[in-house]
Amino acid sequence: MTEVETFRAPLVARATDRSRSSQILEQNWKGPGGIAGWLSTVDHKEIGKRYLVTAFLFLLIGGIEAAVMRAQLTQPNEHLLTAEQYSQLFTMHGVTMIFLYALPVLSGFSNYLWPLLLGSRDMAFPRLNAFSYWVFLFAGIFLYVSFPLGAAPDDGWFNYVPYASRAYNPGINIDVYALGMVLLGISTTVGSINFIVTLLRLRAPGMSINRVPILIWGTLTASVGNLLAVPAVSLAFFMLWMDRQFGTHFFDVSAGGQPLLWEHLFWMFGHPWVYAIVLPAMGIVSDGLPTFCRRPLVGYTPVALSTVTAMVLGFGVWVHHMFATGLPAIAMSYFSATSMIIVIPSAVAVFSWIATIWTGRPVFTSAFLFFAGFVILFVIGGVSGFMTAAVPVDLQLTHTYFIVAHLHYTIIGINVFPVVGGIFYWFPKFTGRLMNETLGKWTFWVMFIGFNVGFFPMHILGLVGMPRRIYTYPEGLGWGPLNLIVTLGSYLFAIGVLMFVVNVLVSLKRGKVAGDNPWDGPSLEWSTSSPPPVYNFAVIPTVASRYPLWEARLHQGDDRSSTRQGFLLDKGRETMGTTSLDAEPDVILKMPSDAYSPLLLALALAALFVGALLHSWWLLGAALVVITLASIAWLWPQRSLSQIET
Amino acid sequence: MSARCTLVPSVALLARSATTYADTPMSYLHTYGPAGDPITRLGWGLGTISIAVISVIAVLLLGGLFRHRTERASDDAQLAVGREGGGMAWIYVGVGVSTVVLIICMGWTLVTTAIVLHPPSTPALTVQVVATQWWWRLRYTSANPSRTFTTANEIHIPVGQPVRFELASVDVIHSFWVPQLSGKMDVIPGQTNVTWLEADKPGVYRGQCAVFCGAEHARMALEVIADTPVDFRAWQDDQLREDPPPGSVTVRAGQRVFQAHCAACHAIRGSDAAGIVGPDLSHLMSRRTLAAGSLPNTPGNLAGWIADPQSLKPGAQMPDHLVSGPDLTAVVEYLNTLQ
Amino acid sequence: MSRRILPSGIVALSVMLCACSHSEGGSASGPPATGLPSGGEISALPMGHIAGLTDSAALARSIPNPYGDNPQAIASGKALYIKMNCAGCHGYDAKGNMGPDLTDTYWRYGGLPAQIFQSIRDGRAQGMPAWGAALPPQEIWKLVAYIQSLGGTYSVDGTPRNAQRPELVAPELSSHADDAPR
Amino acid sequence: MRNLVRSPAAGALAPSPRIEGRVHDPVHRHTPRRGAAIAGALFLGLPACGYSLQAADAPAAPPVSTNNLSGATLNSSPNDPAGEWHSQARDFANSRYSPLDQINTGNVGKLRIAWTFSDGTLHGHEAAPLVVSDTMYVVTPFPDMAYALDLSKPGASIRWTFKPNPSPMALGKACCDAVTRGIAYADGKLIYNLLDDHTVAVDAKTGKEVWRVMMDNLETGATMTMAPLVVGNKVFVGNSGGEMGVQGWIAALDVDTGKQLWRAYSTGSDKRVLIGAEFKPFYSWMKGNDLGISTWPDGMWKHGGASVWGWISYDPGTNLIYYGTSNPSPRVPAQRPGYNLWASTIFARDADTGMARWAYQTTPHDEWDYDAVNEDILMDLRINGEMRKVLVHFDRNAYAYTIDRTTGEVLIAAPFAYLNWSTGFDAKIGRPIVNQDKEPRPGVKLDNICPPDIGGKDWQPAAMSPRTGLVYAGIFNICMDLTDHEVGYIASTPYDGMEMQRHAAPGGNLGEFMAWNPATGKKMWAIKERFMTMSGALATAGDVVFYGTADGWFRAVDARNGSVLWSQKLASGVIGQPITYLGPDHRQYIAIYSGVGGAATVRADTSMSGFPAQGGTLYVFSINGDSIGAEPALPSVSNDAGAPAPTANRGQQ
Repeated sequence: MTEVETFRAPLVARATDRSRSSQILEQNWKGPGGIAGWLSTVDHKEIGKRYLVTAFLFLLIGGIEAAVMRAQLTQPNEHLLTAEQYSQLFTMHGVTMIFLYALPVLSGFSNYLWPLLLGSRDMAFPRLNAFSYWVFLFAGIFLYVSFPLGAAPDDGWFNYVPYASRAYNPGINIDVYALGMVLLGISTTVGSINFIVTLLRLRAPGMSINRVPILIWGTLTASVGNLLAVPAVSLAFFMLWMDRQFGTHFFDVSAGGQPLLWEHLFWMFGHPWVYAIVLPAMGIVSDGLPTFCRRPLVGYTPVALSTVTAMVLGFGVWVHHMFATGLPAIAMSYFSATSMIIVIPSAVAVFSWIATIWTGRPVFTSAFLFFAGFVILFVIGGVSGFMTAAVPVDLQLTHTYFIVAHLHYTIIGINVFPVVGGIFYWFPKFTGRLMNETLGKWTFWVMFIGFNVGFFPMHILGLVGMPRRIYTYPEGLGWGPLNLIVTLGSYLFAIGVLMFVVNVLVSLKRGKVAGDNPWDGPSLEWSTSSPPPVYNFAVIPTVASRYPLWEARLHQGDDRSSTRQGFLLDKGRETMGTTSLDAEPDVILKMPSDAYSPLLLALALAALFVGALLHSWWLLGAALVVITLASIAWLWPQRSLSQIET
Repeated sequence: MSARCTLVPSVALLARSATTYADTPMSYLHTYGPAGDPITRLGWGLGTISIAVISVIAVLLLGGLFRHRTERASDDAQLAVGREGGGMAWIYVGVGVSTVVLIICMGWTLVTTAIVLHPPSTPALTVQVVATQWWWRLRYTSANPSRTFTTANEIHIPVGQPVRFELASVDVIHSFWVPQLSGKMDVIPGQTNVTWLEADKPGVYRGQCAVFCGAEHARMALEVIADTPVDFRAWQDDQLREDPPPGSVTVRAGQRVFQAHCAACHAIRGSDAAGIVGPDLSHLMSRRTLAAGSLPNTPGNLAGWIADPQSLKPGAQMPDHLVSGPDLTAVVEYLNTLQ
Repeated sequence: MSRRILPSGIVALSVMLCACSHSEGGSASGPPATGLPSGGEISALPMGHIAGLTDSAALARSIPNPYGDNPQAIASGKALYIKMNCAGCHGYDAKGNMGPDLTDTYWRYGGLPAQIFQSIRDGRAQGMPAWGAALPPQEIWKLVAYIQSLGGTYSVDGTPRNAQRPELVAPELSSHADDAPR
Repeated sequence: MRNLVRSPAAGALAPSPRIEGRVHDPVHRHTPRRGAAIAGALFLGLPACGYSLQAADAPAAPPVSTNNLSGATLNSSPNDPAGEWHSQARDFANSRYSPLDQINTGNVGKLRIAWTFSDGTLHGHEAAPLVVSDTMYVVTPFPDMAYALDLSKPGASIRWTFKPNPSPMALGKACCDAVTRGIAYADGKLIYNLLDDHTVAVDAKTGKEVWRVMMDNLETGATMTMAPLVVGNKVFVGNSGGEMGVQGWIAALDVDTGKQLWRAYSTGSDKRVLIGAEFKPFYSWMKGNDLGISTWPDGMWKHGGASVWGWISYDPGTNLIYYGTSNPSPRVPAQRPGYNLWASTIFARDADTGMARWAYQTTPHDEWDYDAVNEDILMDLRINGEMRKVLVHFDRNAYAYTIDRTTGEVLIAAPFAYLNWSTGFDAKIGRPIVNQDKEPRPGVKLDNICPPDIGGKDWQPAAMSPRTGLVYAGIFNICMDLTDHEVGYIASTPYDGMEMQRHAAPGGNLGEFMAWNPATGKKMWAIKERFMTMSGALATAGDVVFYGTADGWFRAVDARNGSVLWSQKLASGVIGQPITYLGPDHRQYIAIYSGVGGAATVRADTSMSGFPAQGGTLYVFSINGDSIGAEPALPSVSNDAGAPAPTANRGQQ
């Protein structure tokens, strides 16, 4: 029985690639490989890639749904779809894009990059990370299983009652929505916990809180926001399910319930959520743009603080989704004011990016084009949001295509463009190969022009009075030609996305081999090989500034980060735990090895929700038993993780 | 190929489209009543500021892009600037200007909110609107109960006076919206929301349900017809006048068919039909549209609608196969007498 | 990286493609788009006037409710129950008032779906109005679906959901004893 | 010796009715037990008196009002023979007072069943039997059969049976059970209404139909349940069916031929409502022309209800008939803004021409189904020192009105039962003040509205005794929770839209039998009953008042102090009207129908423990149960003493 060491002073060593220590580290961190490895891996890089791939598949599915809807709206009185099919399509388009693509893709980036950016060997809770992915995948499948049965959710992504109540929607459609969202909420919540603890405890020594990259700030703020908002709305979904199945009256008007209660509960989560799906993306730009401007980001502190302020204010603006519900004018004016003030943190970020471009020497790579294009789309989306913050104007704009335009500019503009740019930027690090630059530039222009031609006329459609979610419209309202332009533009944008996917698939095999740091980026991930070894860092680096790889050339101060020399930590899977603010070395963290319990627990949880959906209580019971056993297995104290004091 | 050449055409597109689209029926680029005009002015103001901001940012961005452009990161070792600083001024100036603009807009917004909240004078007329899945029931109330009557989907209001609307829903959330007269107001079951409209000049102003309310949300339109006070009074009297009893044989047969097949859901004042499941059909032929604005009101459309409503408005509550053949022609003939 | 694109993606994509093929009505009001007999077929069912008990019961036992227990049909049947003033006679809880109780298993004119359909369509002697003119067959079948959901009716295969006496298919039609209306 | 004295209070089954008087009567009230003891002593003291009680041939002289508390005097025209009972209320004034006094507070304890009669039907039995010379005529609920019982035969065997066979469709249209409220007698003919809107006249001797007239169309949902009133050669009838959205009317038919003389509708133009020049309502808000149209939303008066299914009284002095109309339809007030005239209104009309003289609406814009059809008891009262010709009306809105019957002015309006729908009565404008938060709104459940839809008192008629000057009535102590649903008019289907559940008001008892002083508007005493007191009342010169309860108790109480002197549990609930008559043997009998139904069972909580089953039996009581040809109650003391054999002709004395 190996004697359990509880205290050891870590060796300081020099990292050489083929040194004996890297073989030992390889043994410690390599999973079994093959199918068993695939199911049981807890490596943050594997989970990150899976998040990215699954999220992009949902993006494509959501895109197909959008394409079918646009075909239906191309001309007045079109008969391609029935009203019910259209309702299910626009609901699944919304749910897929906002819940199954937007945050998961950012989780993909963050899961892959956080340990590399922070100088750690893995996330704080590797098994929780795997569990979070599996639950997300099963929630996606849970929502999509209803489609072939023709019983997909059909009341929009914010699912207003009483149309969502049993009296007007007696099928299982809305139960699939409610339970699916609670399941997805579990994945998001545990993911948020994982990110927050990783930020507080697993930074490389010396990387104090004001030296972490902006992507970290973005994801951290999003995680704190989700930690507060997602459990609350999961309760609201559960209340809706109880109303529908067990005759409670939370939202039932005839017995004292209130439809407005649902609107408030949903949007209190809704607005923080839409900030959670854009702040990390803004973080990607804030980290990627400086590399291509050949200079550090202008105003690191203002941008970091504006990210946090945006989320804090984000909790105080939700009624701007409900200006037309007849609430008292005083209340609405308050929320109108907060919705206008929230423009300021965004302004800080925009001017910081422009200043970085203006005072830097921009290098026109594809990634940079996406980041630059993002800035203008961000501003267009921002100002159209600012217009809806004015209560009386919103009484005309709300529930029309102006809002559809605004939400597409913000979500595609602020999430999709940075994500695609981020893939161009970090593809070499993920795969060791560069993506094709010329195809990349063509992809940008096709996507940028397609997007603007497709979605800018939606503003005009909104101004000429086209309401949201109508599956057809009569002639004579002037909506026909504009809808045609929107459809063509959106198809062009779709072509752009396909070009990007082709670029990714082709570059996997035939991309130019990329070194460790093809773009001469400043942050830690560029100090590792491409793709990084399974243990990330041979020795835990020490950090002395915000831009470790640019310190020499920025000649500020004389202490230097060192990625060649640091703590060895090769006794099993270990990484360095540091204090929260100043990141001083604090403890050696023993990391759990690959395990099946996350997958098992996720499967049992999914079975629990399927049992609840189908009212088969024995399945529910069985799932509960398996959940308990899997949890015990998961939390069983392991000697190898020195969780047992002998 | 720079971003600039795409921005210019889109701004032009916006300007050109503004003029051509101003007069489409549902456009609120131009409104015709005191409840809508202040909103439109504020809307144009904020819109102009937005376009200005976009243009400024676009110019700055393009400027920044082409100022020190380098072909390739050839001498990658070399960084743009040694010093960390520089560029903070951008943030201070940019955020400062933005904050000032925001505060001005906020002030203008509060003023406009106050103006449009309440009608200038207490409305003489109150219309009770009941939104139900996929049409609008209207009840004109008045101090003298016998001048209280019910109609559907077509609201008449006197020009130049504010009219109060009490909105109630009997099933799901709808939204009462006549864009050319004022902002929308959601109709939420369990509570009565109040809004007001006023038209400066006579005309037909189209409205539509704005919140998703089920299968035929797309075909739940309404029309507000502003009449001169004289015409409005005439219209009210006309609605209160009972149609003469059917004269010819076929019309009498048509009334019998109507009483047998349709009276359970529809009402015609003056006859024995008084159902409230469907719209009140008194003086049906005086209305411009059928099935909540879905199709213009012509005898041909009426016959087509009665014969097979599910093909024109699938999901509507009106069932198919209710009357056909000679019954259909008789009942259409009878309905045509309801002027 | 490419190896791992396949597994989770294919499931979602295939699910999506076969989705648009058919979809049942989600909202309560839309008539079920497919999978159910259309209005015309239903009215063509061989109803015939129910003469003697023998053939009518067998005939009635052979005609199930085309809507079965489709939740949309039950919901719109319940809405019709209120709108067509059935609640006035049979009570808002269908426990009976002027008209008989529809939740128990005593059916004066027969508790099979086809017999309830006929009671609604042609009316009954003791004051039940005939709804055949105002409601086409598919709307009446929705009302029958709602009444069946109350649990007191007999199912077509003869096994009543909870009635003790399955042979009590149509007491009134068999004997003309003066009944005691509830 | 049988238990001679059955003390009502000690009855094992009977819940002892608690006596509670609001105004303390100067005479100290006996508790029931002591009252019975005194009666027992009296009885024991007179064993030898035997049974040939002195028959009062000539009607007793008009009772000298010894201590009349309200100074009320009664005009008991048409002064039928004291021992007979020719119309439901016995007189035009609707007093239900009988001058017979063989049964008095002293010997009422000895009442026993003399004979019973089952009419073979099970719906609610609301009618009162009639007695003309030596025949009793009864009418049954659906199928509305009439029987003639020969009182001269032992056990009153059936002389003839008349079966009108009304259409069974009426069963599905009658809102509140397939009942009929009574039969009228007019020179050799019996006239009554069938449920399927026909009025029929039957020869009293032979039981053959004389004429049958269709008065309304059953298809529209109209039914006819009221008891006709005969005045001279005219008989007045009205329809019911407010729940079905009918148009209410009252009509006068010629007694001999059944031809309609005039018909007055309750809504519509003044021409239809027979309102003309001499129409002078007392209050200004009922003045104006065509108010039957202008107080309704456009066109809704056509299905405005206001049917006439209650009681009619007649004042020979002024030749006016007085009656009330039912509530406006639909029962959802939000659908019919305006006063909805002439619903829930008391009308005074000229008996010959039908033209209205005055009208008073008890519940303007009624929102809770408070009809005004209850009986108007005519009397002359001393109010503020001045003799006034008044009518006393206990309305369903729980206000008891004393109205000047010549002008329609409300002299007194005081609540007689627990109410919270109104906060008071505004005497100046003559209207109750409505309590805003008890006004129902569609789709919103409203709890605890008192009185319920069947009111503080429903149609069950009160009785008045000129000897005590008090009015005796069975009232309710009930509230309701209701939800309004907007409703459309579909011919021959219900048009009311009120979902309602009744429950007991504070106090827990559902019913109460009380005495009311119409001059002061005060309740003298009241007896709380666990179940509803749904039966008519009967007052007699013997100072005994009879009433029955919905769970089947038939009680006799002292007219002065309300102490219960005698109780008898009948087979089913009592919702009929008790009468008293002199048999051919000049013995006083009390007759009452038992057979629960009507409003007591419709939408009521029939699951209460002790709720009776249906029935259909007529009970006739007499002192010691003696009747023609029946065995004397006492077994002979010694067999060999040759006690007088029961002879068939015993009843012939």
